[in-house]
Amino acid sequence: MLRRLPLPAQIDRTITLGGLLASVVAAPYIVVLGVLFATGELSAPEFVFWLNAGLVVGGALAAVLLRHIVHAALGLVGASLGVAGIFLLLASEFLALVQVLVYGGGVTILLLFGLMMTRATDGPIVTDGAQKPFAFGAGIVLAGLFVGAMLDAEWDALNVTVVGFRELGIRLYRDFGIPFEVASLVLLVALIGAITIARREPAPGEDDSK
Amino acid sequence: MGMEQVVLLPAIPAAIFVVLALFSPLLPRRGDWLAVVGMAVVVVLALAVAFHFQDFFGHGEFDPSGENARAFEWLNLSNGLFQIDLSTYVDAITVVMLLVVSIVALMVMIYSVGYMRGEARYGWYFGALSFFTASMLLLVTAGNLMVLYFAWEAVGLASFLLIGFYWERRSAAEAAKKAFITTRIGDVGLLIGIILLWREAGTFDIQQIIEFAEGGGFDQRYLTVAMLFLFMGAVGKSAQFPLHVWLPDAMEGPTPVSALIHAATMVVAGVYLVARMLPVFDVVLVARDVVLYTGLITAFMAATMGLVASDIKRVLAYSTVSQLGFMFVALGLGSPTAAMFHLFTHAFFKALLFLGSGSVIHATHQQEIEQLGGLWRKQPLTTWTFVIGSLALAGVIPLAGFWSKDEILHAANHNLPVFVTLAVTAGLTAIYTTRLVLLTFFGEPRNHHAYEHAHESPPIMTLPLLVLAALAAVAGFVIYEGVGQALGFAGGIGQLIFAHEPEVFHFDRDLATFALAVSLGGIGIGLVYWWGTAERATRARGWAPELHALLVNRYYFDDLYQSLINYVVLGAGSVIAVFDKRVVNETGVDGGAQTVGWFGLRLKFLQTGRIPNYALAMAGGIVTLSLVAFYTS
Amino acid sequence: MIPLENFLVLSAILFALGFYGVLARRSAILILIAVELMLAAVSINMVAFAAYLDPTRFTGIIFAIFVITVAAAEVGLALGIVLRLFRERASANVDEANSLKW
Amino acid sequence: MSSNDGYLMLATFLVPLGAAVLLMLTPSRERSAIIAITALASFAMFVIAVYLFVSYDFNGPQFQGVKAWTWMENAGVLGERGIQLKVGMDGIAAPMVLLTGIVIMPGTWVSWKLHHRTKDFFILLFLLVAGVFGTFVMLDLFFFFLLYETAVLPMYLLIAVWGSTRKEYGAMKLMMMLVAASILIFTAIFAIFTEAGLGTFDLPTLFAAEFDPRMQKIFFPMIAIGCGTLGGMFPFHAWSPDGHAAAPTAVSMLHAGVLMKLGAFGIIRLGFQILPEGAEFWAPALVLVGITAALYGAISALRQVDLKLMTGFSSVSHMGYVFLGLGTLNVIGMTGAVLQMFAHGIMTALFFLLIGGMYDQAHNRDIPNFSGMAKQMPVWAIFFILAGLASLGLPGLSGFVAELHIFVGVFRSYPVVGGLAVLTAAITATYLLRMFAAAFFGDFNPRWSHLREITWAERAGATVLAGSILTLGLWPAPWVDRISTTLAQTIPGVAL
Repeated sequence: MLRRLPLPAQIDRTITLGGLLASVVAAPYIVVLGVLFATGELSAPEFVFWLNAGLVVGGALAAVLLRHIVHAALGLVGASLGVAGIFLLLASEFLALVQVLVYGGGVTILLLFGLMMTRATDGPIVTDGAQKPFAFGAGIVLAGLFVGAMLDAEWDALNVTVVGFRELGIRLYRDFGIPFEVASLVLLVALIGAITIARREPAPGEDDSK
Repeated sequence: MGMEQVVLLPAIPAAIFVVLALFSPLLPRRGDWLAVVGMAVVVVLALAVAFHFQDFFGHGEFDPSGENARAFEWLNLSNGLFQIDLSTYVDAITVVMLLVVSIVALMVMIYSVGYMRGEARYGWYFGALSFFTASMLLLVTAGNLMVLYFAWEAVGLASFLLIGFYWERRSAAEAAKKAFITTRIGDVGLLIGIILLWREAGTFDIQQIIEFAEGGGFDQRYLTVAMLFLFMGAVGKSAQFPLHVWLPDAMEGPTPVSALIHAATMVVAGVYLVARMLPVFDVVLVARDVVLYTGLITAFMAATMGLVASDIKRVLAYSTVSQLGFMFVALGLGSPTAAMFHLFTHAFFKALLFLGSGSVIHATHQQEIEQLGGLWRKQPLTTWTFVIGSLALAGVIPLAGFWSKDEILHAANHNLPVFVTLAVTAGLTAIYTTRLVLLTFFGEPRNHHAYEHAHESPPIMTLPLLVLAALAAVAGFVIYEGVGQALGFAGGIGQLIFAHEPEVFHFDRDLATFALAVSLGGIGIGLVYWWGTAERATRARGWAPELHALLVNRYYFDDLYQSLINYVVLGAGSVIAVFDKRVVNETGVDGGAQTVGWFGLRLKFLQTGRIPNYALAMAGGIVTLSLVAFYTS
Repeated sequence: MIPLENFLVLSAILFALGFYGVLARRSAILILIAVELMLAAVSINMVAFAAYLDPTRFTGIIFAIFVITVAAAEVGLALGIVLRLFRERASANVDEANSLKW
Repeated sequence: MSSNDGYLMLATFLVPLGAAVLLMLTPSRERSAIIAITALASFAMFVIAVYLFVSYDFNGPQFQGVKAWTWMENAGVLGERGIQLKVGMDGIAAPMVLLTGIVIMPGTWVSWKLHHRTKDFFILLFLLVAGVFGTFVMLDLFFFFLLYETAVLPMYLLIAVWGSTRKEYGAMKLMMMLVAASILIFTAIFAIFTEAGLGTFDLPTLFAAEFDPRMQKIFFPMIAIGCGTLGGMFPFHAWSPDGHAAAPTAVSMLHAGVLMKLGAFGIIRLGFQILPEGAEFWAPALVLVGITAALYGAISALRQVDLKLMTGFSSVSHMGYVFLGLGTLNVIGMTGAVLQMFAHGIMTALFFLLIGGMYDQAHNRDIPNFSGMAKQMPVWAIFFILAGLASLGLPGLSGFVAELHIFVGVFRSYPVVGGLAVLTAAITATYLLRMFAAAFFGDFNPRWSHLREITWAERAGATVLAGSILTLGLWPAPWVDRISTTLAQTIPGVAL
């Protein structure tokens, strides 16, 4: 373990570790990318892609590997932002926007609320279960399979065209009107369900309506 | 009345049955008058049939087709592949049976008005009696084996209902059950026989089957088997060896029922069936021999059992079984004339005897002959009519039984062993008849309470006795050609009923003398042993106690059958029931469930209850499926 | 131009990471995070296909929108369950919730 | 029969379904409303069933009143006329529809005296009846199987909730065996669908389709065992006596009376009509199974003490006759088999109605405990004896007509087996008469002096059933004509 550096007391291990990771892993990666871009090896979109891909994979790694739950949640935020970037690259601004709003905003906040309410930071932090080795094996095999399958196939890909808000809106509200409404219903039901599940059960004899 | 309307005969009592069964409590006198009047109408119609029949019998050759054949299609499957017609057929045998059934039934119904007075279920009794008569009339007019079977089972049902009339008595319930099951075993054979005949001949019509058989359409062995099965039905219904056990027990029914069903009519259905099918039996002589020897064994055995029976009605029941054996012997010898003649006379004197015994029972409430005696002073009419009936049964000239028994002996003339057995049996008949009469009506009263109680029966009961006594006295004379002509027939009974060609009645003086001598000898022996206090008979019992026990226990047939049922049939039932419970259910079905349960117990450690484990299993499945999909595509 | 395969491989790696996370983590909230990663991977895949192969109808993008919607609903609901679980068991660890077996 | 009668066939299962929905909307405290709804619905079913039976014209085309509504076609593996809601009747379905109509009405009447969750009982009962009717009139394999299962599944709840004695065991055994059997049917149905390669579940089309003989030989036994389990076929009958014994009155009536016939009907529809060559190959096995079951059931019944168990084994025996008749492969025997399905249905329904009427008061069904019951309950005893006589094959009653056809049919092909079959009828007589003599006759056992005569609802129900027994027994021609013409038309090689 690293010895604690002489830093102000409020800066704790999180920042230390994050800074270390950024300087040890991310910085060389960005530097390499920057050099490649500068020398013309990478075009601009490629540069952006690799930048975002790094962010996504790094965030995801942090989310699934780090032992502290708050760190993992921050990893998810990073990965989500990366995904939003990827969406931008794929010419769908709206989706990128939604991704940032919903994940970066809503979901992460919700998760953190959950963390606070379950006081999960208290006590010993053992975040991984006994079946971790199996999980690792399964993940490796699946990744190998998928990557292999993706590379194996031949795609007659076209060029990316920008999908404007207008076209998207027309498609979403005209062709997918009913599914859209159903999705809203699903949200409503989930909302009510979450409240019902999470609410404190009235003690026997206590008035239900209170 | 034409032959087409002969179906009315069964229809009238059938309709009366329906009315009585449903509405008898609402009718005045519970509707007994309806049954009696209906029966009287049937008698009139039967006589009309007889006279009409004689009309076109007189015009020479009897032709069963044409006017006589009458059919209503009941079932027709695939254009005649399997067809059942409700057809009637009337010939001389039918006419004789019609007269016997309707007259005896009328007498019994009149008698019952007195005998059954005050019984609970009085209306139901007459309804059931009507039902029986209807079935019996249908049976004898049937032109089709399927209709015959129909009626055959219906009379069986009627017999079941009437034997079990006093069903509160355990013994009556058991007797009814025994009768039904025993005859049912015979009916299995009958149905198999009918179907076997149909299988080759393709029809149920009796005349067509006879033609087919006479034309050589059947394979000999096949036909033998079929006819033996058919005969099984007759054996069951007519209480022949080895299915005779039910008839003595059937005496649990009301006495008039015994007179009608278990003496005069239903039990002769077997005789009727064999007589009707005799042309087919003639094709396969083996089957006819079986008929002969069955009848012979039965006649002799039943007569010996009659010697020791102590219940007045049971003696008569054994006598019935024995006399039916005589009829089968005649049929086995190929003489329907003799058989039907004996059936005709027997019906009258046996009904008379049963009604007479009913009169005794009605008066004394006692049917053990050891408890009776001396009744001639109290019941003169009953006594003398009973004596006439007994003499007719014993075969004393000139009463009816003499003539018909003589005919049977005559038919057996050429077959010495059969003739000797018949003669011995005839002697035995005379002996037990004498014993019955002496112990019941003569000597000193043995049970004074019963004797004091005794009185002559009301006229409504004695009237049928008188009518039947008269018939029992004169019925034998129809054998004479002159009598036949006087009645309007071309000749005597020999010209009316015959197998191949009309028979002329032979009155063989030597044979008749011999037969008479046998009868009188039997009566003499009976008088010697049972006259007065019957000391000699009591002493005779000591000579051979084993033999006596054998006879009293009815050759242990009932015990044999009972143990057969207990150990074999019910044993098989138990074995299969246990097999079903243990092997099929507990091993096969529950065992399957338990095997699954066992594996569940052994494998339940897989069910940790922890979601991550389940998720891992799912993941394993996904990975495996992906691998498969990747490498097979 | 970036080849389509790049996106697909990225999505595959992201999915596998999420997959690993779901299996390896104990805390219900961490599992939820991993599930979100998997959903994001799927979204990338669909959007990539939509952009490259179906630029006129872009059904994949619509689907991605629905995926995000449903994911949001799911997170809400799942957190409700986690809260309930925590209240009953004083722990948000899924391997301590084993009342499926009794 | 005009094609508009198709709407009536639709009504046969829409009426009970509608009634079930109506009952769901009725508050369970409104007893009189529940009774009114069930009375009306069951009467409507009865009338429709009688009308459909009468109006089926046996000289006309084989399927009558055919009406079809497309549900799914030209999608995926489905081709033209892929899955349709198609109704129509042939001469085999006609008597079965009539049977269901006859049994459900008294079954409803006698259930009115239930006081435990009456409404729920009727909802499930009508669901079951809807399934039964639907299976009989359906001419589409998909819906045929769907409704077949609909008929089977409510049984579990009906027995487990409203049953008596070992009800959980009986219900569970019944359910497990029937569901396991359904797997076989399900497999066979998909094999038929795939092998036909027509992309349709339409039954008349499949009847006409040609199948590979080897495939037929493999899948016919699956159908025979699958459907035969529901039909109480030996040795898969184990659920039947226990299930019958545990079930409440109306359910026993419907189950033994109608549902078991559904099994035999399935064998005819799926086995004989679709896979005739397989049927031909396996027919001797059916004969063997049939005669074994007939003897086995009858001999087991000799030793049964519980009245319902005795009747249950008697059902096994009588259903054995059905399989025997089917195995003869000639028109007489097979007509007899269908007749027997009808005859046994009404007869056994009457049995269970009467046993239920007595059990509700005495809470005891063991024969040795009773004696002289005819004194206390004469009407009951008379009906019981009538049913017994029908069961033992007395001419003039329904059982004889059916058994005669079967015997004759068997004798044409297998004379020795025929002899055994006739003998079985004598054994049947033995156990029934032993029961009559023991329970109904003899001295009255005063222990039962509190028993009352069966209720008027039960008397009315028994009268309906007894009337049917007599009608079929005395005038079987309408049944025979319908059944035999259809059989001769549809099953190749059966005409003679």
